[in-house]
Amino acid sequence: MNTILIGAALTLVALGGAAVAGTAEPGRQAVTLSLFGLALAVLFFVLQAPDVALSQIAVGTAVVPLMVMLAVRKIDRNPP
Amino acid sequence: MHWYAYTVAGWLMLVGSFGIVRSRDLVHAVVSLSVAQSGTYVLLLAVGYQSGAPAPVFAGGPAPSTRVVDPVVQAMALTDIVVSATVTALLLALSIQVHARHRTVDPDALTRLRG
Amino acid sequence: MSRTVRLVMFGVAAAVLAPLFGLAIAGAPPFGTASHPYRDLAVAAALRNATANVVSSINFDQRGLDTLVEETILLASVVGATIVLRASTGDVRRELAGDDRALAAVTLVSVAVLPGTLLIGLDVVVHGHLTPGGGFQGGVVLATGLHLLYLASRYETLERLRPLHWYRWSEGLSTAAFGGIGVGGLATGAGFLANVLPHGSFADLLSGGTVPLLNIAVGVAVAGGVVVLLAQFLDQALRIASERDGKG
Amino acid sequence: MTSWLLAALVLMLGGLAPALLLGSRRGALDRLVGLELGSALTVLVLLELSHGYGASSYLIVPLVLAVLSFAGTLVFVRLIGLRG
Amino acid sequence: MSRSALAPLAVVAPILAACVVLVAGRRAPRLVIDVLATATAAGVAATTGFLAASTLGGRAVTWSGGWSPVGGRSVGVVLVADPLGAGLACLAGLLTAVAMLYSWRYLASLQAHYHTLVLLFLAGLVGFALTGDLFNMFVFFELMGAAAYALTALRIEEPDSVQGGLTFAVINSLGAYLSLMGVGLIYARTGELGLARIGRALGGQRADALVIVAFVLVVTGFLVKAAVAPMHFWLADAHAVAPAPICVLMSGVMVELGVYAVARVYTTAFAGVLPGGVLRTALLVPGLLTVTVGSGMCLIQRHIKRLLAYSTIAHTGLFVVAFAVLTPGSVAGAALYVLGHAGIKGALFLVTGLLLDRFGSVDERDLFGRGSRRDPGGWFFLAGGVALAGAPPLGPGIGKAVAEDAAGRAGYPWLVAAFVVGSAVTGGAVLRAGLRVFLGLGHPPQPPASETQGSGEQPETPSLVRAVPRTMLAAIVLLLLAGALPGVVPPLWVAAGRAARMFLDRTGYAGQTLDAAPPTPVAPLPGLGWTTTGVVLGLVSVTLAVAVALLGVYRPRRAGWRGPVRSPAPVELLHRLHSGHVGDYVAWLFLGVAVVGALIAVPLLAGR
Repeated sequence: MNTILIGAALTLVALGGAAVAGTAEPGRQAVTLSLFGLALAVLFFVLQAPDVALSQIAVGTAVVPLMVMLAVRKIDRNPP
Repeated sequence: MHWYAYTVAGWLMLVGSFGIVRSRDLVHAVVSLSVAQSGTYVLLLAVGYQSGAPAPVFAGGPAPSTRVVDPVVQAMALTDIVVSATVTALLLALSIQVHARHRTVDPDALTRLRG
Repeated sequence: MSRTVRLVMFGVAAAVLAPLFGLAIAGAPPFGTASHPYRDLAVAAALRNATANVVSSINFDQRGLDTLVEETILLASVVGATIVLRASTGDVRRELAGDDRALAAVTLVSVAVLPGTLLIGLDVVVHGHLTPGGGFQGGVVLATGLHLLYLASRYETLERLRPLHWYRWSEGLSTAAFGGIGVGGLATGAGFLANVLPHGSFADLLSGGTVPLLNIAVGVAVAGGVVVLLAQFLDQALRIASERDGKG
Repeated sequence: MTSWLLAALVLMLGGLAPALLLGSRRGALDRLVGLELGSALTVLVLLELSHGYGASSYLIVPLVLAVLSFAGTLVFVRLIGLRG
Repeated sequence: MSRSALAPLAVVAPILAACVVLVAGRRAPRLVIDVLATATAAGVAATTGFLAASTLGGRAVTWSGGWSPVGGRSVGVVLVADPLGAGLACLAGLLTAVAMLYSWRYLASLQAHYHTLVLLFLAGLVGFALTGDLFNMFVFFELMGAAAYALTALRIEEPDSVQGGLTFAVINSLGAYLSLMGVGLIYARTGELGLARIGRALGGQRADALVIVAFVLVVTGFLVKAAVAPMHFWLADAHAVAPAPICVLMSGVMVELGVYAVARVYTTAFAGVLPGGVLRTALLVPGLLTVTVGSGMCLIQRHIKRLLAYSTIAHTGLFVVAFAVLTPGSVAGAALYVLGHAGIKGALFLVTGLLLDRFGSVDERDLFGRGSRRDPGGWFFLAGGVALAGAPPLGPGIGKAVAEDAAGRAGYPWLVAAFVVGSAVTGGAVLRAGLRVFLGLGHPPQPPASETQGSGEQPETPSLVRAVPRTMLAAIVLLLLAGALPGVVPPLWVAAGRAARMFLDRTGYAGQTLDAAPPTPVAPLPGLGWTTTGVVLGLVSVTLAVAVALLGVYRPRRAGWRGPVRSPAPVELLHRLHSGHVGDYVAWLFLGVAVVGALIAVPLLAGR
């Protein structure tokens, strides 16, 4: 059973990673990055690594998106 | 299943790097770099997995025994996540300054460092 | 180099590396293997030192040096971002825009959520040697909780409750405390970063020797570090404007 | 035990996958809907998995996610909204 | 306290000092901060210097956490100080102390943050040189990186500075992540992270695809750090824009640590499974390419810091070539070469920094004839150029001579040409710039359109300086002396020979690290030092360098190969390849990995 769960989570992660790298506009990319982070957390969880899943959630849900969005905002406010 | 987890790890490294190569925006490149790094977490945890074994956390979990998932790779992945977050922060800070000085974050338009 | 040449070059490299990587993983031990030699030693060592969360035991006891350096990386990044994002010549501080304010309902919910977040963060730090979590995860939760003040209210509220130099000090001091505990181990003759405190009984709050102490040190360092780090970004995005902006 | 895991699998394939799809297409606001759905579903999936694995200590993970995803949502709502 | 306490102290002392500086920085007077930082660096240098000397009789092994191995196995992280590693750590300490001396009352607007970062950088350098654990190497690598990225971009008012810092950070981080993939793969095979343990687990095995790919990935990060072509692009962009004292550290020891790490990982962990012949080819090909590209690009620069950066690339290529010969003599040569190069190159960077502080430019054309003949800096610069070319009896010269001798004995006499040409061309380029700037010889250079110029930069001091502060001058003199010294101190040659023998001794390393075995005594290498051939080849290099310089200065105005209108195709192509584009560099990085991977995998796997 767990093998199937891992397979499913791996697939989500693989697709999510491609979606993040393939999104050209950083503001949108940040949202997809958050989702990708969730998929990674689920994968870590089914791989029996709750510590790592917790780290990923701590970093990936709010802190990194906040930094990315602030950077995007700073850069967007001053168009070339 | 044997090869799938490792392949996904390699795939993430590849798509992340590919994202940087074809990036037209430094912030996008920085985020793509973090996708590439997530390949390393997946690889590490895949290496340490043991079918049917619980997590190496014994309080409120299984009875202490060595039949658990490898905790060493988890410790490495934890360190790796911290490193990734801090490096991403530094890179974003640099991107902000690149924009402040060059008025662009398009790598194709950053042409001052040549030769 | 044109875009096409670049992509072709990357493609060629990938075409060489992908099959090599494939051959390599074909020779790797099967996924889910039961053979983990380091694991066997590490779990035994964690049990000997009465640390219920083996991952914490590795992070703070067995391979504590890695974590000390990891905290140092965080310190370096925070100081680095502070330097890189400092206000430079030509920058002016500006008033916040009037629209920079959240809905009243959101503010209300946040006020309710904020104490809970901080408590959970503390719990994750303090129980790091027993349950999943630890100084790093808890520290980030604490820092995030504090930023609800900005996210759900106004930036000024956060600024008022955030004397930055306190956080900078707490980061520096607790990183130093981590190193100091390490040197303490040297002084007792047990070795650098040795777990010299009594180990306590397994799965107790006071068990694991130095592990909970180091967890708390890291928790404080991370919380302080993340607050300072985010402060640089917030300041740049909300407070600092370049004089050149107006002129384009 | 296994029924919890089965439920988690169903939720992953039937919920998380569409959320991911939603979150990787079109504009930022559309993606945000995907993220909201994804966060809520992930909390559920992690809860079910914790039950399925029979390890109460795992529950801290969905708890932290539930709290932080609120902050995460606010990040996007505020900063995407600001950009008009 | 035993000798084994010294290694962790050398790592943790700068970290603690950095925390003190950070906490006290706003209150304490600048002088206190300067003294504290300089003293800490000097203390680290003294400690590791003592370690280097005392470990000639046997390595100092420290298991962190007191996790001494039981039955040859341990869960802890090990620091293994041997003469070569501790020597490099000592070099890092010395260079940091000198850089701090030079920075006395410098970059005032940054307050103590600058000192904090430099001290953390030092901790990273020292730890990286001393650790005996693969994952710990990665962590220290990242610490060096995080500090170095920020230090490169210190002068945020400079557009080039922030861009160079960003490129540096992206390429190096990607390299580090590829290294970590390699660590994961090797952990999958062996279940070990300690270098000595991995060496034992792999010893006698067949070199299959997993081991090969793991090795290639692990060394990728280090090759990037060492700026081995085609992964070298970031270096010129970063070194050209970093403040001069930081360039001293990056050029003098950080880049060299990349080569050291490749060597360390190979000799301790992979030497038992990957045949030396295969590794030699896999390093010689990119190494020689690095020498070629580095010296070629060096010759056509007019931005003096970039010129020095490309000369560092060329020299690193020479270090790689020297190690690739894989004999004790060649390793000893590389070690001496690194010592001499660090001092001389550091002094050259600092003189260039002074030029920037005085004239607000580091452009050879801009500065033409502006340095005065009475300026000691000018003579230092010219002396540095001659020393860099390998003049006897100075430091770079002895390293070059010993390495050439070893290459000849190992059956690669043709490698001598690489050493002679590489050092002559880079030395000649430095001389050319010095002659033009300080003596005003010849006529100003005419540039092609597409290159980085280096004029109109902000000086690093608060305003343009008139009189050179004594501390800055003292730093330059110290570095020149340090660079000259290895050539004239025979005990250092003996020590280098023994250090090299220990470095290549895999069984001794594993035995001392894992079994607490008594050290195996190493005999000195016979015949290490100045030979007639070495002196003659050194003189040939210097003559060639002078010829290159004079040709550059006095070449006819129109018929030159880099005339005012158009450069010939190869030069133009070389210029265009160094595009400053992050995406290009990533593509090159992967191409480099593919090439090194193919060079190792094809001979080992094709036969099966």
